[in-house]
Amino acid sequence: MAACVLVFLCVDPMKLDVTKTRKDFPILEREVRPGVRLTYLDSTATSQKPLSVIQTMDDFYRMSNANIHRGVHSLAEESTTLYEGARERIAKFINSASARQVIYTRNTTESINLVAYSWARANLKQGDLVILTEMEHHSNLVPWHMLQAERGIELDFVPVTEDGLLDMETYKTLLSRSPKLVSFTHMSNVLGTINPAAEIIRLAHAAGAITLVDGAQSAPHLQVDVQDLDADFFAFSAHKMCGPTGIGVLYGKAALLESMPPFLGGGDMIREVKLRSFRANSLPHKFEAGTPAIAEAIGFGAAVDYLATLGMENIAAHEHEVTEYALERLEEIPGVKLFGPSADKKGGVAAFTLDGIHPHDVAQILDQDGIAVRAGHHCAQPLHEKFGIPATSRASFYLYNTKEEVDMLVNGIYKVKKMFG
Amino acid sequence: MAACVLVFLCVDPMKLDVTKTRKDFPILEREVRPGVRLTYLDSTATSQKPLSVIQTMDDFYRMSNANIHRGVHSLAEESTTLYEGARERIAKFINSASARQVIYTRNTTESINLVAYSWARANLKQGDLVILTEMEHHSNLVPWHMLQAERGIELDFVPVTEDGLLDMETYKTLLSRSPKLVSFTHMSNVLGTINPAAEIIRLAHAAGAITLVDGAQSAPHLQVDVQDLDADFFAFSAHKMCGPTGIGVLYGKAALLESMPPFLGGGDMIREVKLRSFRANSLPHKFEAGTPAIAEAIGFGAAVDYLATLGMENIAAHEHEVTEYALERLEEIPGVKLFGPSADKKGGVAAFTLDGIHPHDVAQILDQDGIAVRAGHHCAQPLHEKFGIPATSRASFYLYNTKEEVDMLVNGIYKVKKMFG
Amino acid sequence: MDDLYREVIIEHYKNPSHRGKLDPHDISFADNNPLCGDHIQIDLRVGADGVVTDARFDGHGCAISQASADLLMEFIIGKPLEEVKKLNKESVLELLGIDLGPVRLKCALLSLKVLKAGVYGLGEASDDLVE
Amino acid sequence: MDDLYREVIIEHYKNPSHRGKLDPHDISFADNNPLCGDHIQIDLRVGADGVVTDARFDGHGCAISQASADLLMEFIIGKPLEEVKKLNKESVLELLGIDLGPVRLKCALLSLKVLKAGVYGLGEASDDLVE
Ligand SMILES: Cc1ncc(COP(=O)(O)O)c(C=O)c1O
Ligand SMILES: Cc1ncc(COP(=O)(O)O)c(C=O)c1O
Repeated sequence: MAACVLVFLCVDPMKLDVTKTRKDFPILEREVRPGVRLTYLDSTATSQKPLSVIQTMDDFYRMSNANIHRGVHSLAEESTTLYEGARERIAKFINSASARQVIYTRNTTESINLVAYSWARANLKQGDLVILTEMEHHSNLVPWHMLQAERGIELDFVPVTEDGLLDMETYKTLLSRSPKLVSFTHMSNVLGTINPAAEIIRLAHAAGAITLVDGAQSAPHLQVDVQDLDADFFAFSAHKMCGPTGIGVLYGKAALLESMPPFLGGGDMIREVKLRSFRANSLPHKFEAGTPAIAEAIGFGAAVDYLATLGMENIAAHEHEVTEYALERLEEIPGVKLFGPSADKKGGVAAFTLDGIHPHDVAQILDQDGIAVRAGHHCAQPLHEKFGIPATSRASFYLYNTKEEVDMLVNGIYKVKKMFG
Repeated sequence: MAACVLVFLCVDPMKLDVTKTRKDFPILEREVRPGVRLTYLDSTATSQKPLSVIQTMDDFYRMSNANIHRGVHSLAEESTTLYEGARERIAKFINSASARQVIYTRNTTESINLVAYSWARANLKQGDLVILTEMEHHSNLVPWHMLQAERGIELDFVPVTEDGLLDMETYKTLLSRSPKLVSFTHMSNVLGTINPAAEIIRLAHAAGAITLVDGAQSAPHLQVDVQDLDADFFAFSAHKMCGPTGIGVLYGKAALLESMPPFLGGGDMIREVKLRSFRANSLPHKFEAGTPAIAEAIGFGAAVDYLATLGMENIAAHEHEVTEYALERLEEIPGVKLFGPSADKKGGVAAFTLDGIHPHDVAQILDQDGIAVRAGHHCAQPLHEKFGIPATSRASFYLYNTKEEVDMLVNGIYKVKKMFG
Repeated sequence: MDDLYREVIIEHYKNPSHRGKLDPHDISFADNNPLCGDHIQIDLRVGADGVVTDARFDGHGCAISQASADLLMEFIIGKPLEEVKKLNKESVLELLGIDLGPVRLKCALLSLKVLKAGVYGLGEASDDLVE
Repeated sequence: MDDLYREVIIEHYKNPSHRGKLDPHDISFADNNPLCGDHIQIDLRVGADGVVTDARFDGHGCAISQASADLLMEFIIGKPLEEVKKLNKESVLELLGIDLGPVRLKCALLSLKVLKAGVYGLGEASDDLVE
């Protein structure tokens, strides 16, 4: 890793060579319809995949595919080594103290549910308070709604201010009610807001609460250091960070994970099974029941390699440049209303409404020019309700996006306006 | 589908052209070490993947990758169509009445846990009886152990006879105790026994019980018709049937699935989310929280296409021929003890012990000749305990295996004996 | 684009002829499109002979969903409920005169789902109603 | 193959010199390899000075696990417990004189895990003990 960083420093510190980077992504060559090239501005929903990730999985199936852990033949040894090797690199990527604190799941959603089913059901009782925020994704709301219905826990919410920030004063007041858990998004998938995670966690710990960070949007875009954050749990998905679908991670502090009962029962998560009882395996296997997403874990390993080679600071800097430009240009368009804070407080997300035109129609008409943006509530209905709107259009930017693509978007929006004019 | 079957009937009824089939699997060309070609006899753990499946996923990532359902741009429409199209073909493959009864999960294990968490926790109370069998995989034991510990349900087990069959008389006696659920494996992954699933289900229904079929081993090898079986739930994994890792299915009767509470909470499984409550989506989405294993579902679709084109009867017939030959040849080796019924009552699995030599050593030494067999308890510890052994070696056969490979295995076992002689 | 945003669709979206509520009404039902949160409420008046005498929709949504709701209301007025029950995906696509992918199809069909759930007296507007 | 099944390993497997139980003993612990169900029990006698005076293993397993258990027992007799606590993966591989992939490594390390869990008085033989 150190060597790679050095190489990049020599080329151009803090700069991503985006023309070169784009070549790593075969799909960016694609024509959406004859003569119309893809302008992909939907990475917040899912990112595109570089060749190295696609090729790694392809190679696995062509060369090494076998079930892991329980086999002694060469392929089984190979696939086990690849699967566990990926875990170690993912652990390093987020600076986990050890690989066994990295639990493979399907996605961020399953990671959060794992905490809700295992840790929370073992530790929360009626009346216990869980603090969330108004900007949460449904994946960090519904698991707690379910627990509220089942267990009678209480939920309260850190409000979002008009400019899309968390109201930290109210948060401090809420903490005085001794919550058991504070679960919040590191970066909003609508507003783009990068929340002060370390500060939120420090205050939560001071109030005696455990913390869960929804890192679905931060892990792809920011340098994440779980030890520096002091996060108790940290959840993220491969598919949003150049990796395949079907694989995500729950990171947890070792003592917490060890104290938790298993979640799913089955093969691999056991140490011993009798007809009427079982003993659970040690970490990380305790939480990985059944044949895991082997090729996908290995692909995830290739994805973090790819990101680490580019350098997360460089990626963040590039995104910031594109986002700043996008916000500037979008603001100029009459009838466009942008949501979320200014560029210095947010990641590469621009959610907006266009007066009198529904976001679905905006997205559909942009698509005619090959511009892919998302329209809807982006799995954050309560946040949209807070702002009094049912839906927004959302353009999002990742390491392969350019200012020229922002210009395409802006021109497209003028077209939409004309059509509905 | 009908057309494909016709084509095959013209070529050669009931016969798989295995030389041709092998060419579809790139890994079978692989040398495990210089000069030593792979002899893969471990398909019961996981099957190899044909080119069409590998290519389908590769194409998806290069051409169509986008998140599904919530997007209106072209790629999102494409990936949604591919994802849902795969579901329809999988539904057809098992003859489900509708695609919405096919829930995507990670694997068989998660499918069974889904029933244990959602259906069982909503329907079983202390003292309620669940009937399993002594030949279950850990994935159909541990979820019920967990429920036993949490809820105080009772478990009882259909015994396995000396020759590896279910003791149906005892089963009938157990049924008189009014079980709420009968959950059993369609085909044993150790003994190879194909259980009389339709009969087991008929009797269970007559006793008022719901049924769950662990189809992890039957779906890859037999023509499965869930309506014909009258199964209430049927669970299986793609990776054992030419598909990718990271994707499986829970089939369920529509009325049951509709009556069940959601399992994992998050994006996509909701109809509407408020800050403090949610309404669940309709089937199948109710049970698919978060970004699913999109590429994997699409790869699974390609896998069932592949199997359907070959014809499940042809596959079963081919496997039967190889298995019969293998059992014959293995039986001749002094010191080999085979487990399970005769070839006419079982699928392509041959589990055995070799006098005085541990299965790990057998597998390891076979591996020197590129022969991949599995050694251990194969996630069926109680079954091994029943037979008074800690572990077996297991060779298993699928559509690409040949009698020549059986000969390799037999020669290899003689080598093992010599080394430990 | 011309296909998807035919003039008639933009016209019905901008100037719907059947937007509003009916008070009193015989049937009223509302539900959401879970994919985007779009919301539609439909109110009907039904004569003693089971024929729809008036119909209105309200709520918010995209041009496709609003235009199809407006066209649907126009279409069912004067039709017996038994006929309304038989409407399906194809009926709506015919009214719109366009072809749609799986996601936009949900927009187009929301009003029909809500209508049928209301007519059948169901608790929610599920997809099977329009298959 | 010659590497993995060196004569000394087959010899220790077939004719172990430290198989059995100790009664009485000062330390006794048993656990399984979760991957294959192999089981090892280890009994120790420890002098007042903290030196291992006798050691035996029992259970069942493959040649690698049994030979490494036998070699390990031989090795620790006469060593102080403080030194036993310091043994790790490398110590066992050195005793065996071979290199192993991740799955067979678990076989080789089972006896050391059980030994250390016993010496530390832990509830189970976990992987971190030998990392
Ligand atoms: C009979 C049986 N049931 C369940 C499973 C579990 O399947 P998976 O590991 O894909 O969840 C297996 C495979 O190992 C099996 O053979
Ligand atoms: C902030 C946030 N949390 C959670 C999720 C859920 O991620 P996944 O769908 O991969 O489980 C997403 C992505 O949609 C997200 O943006």
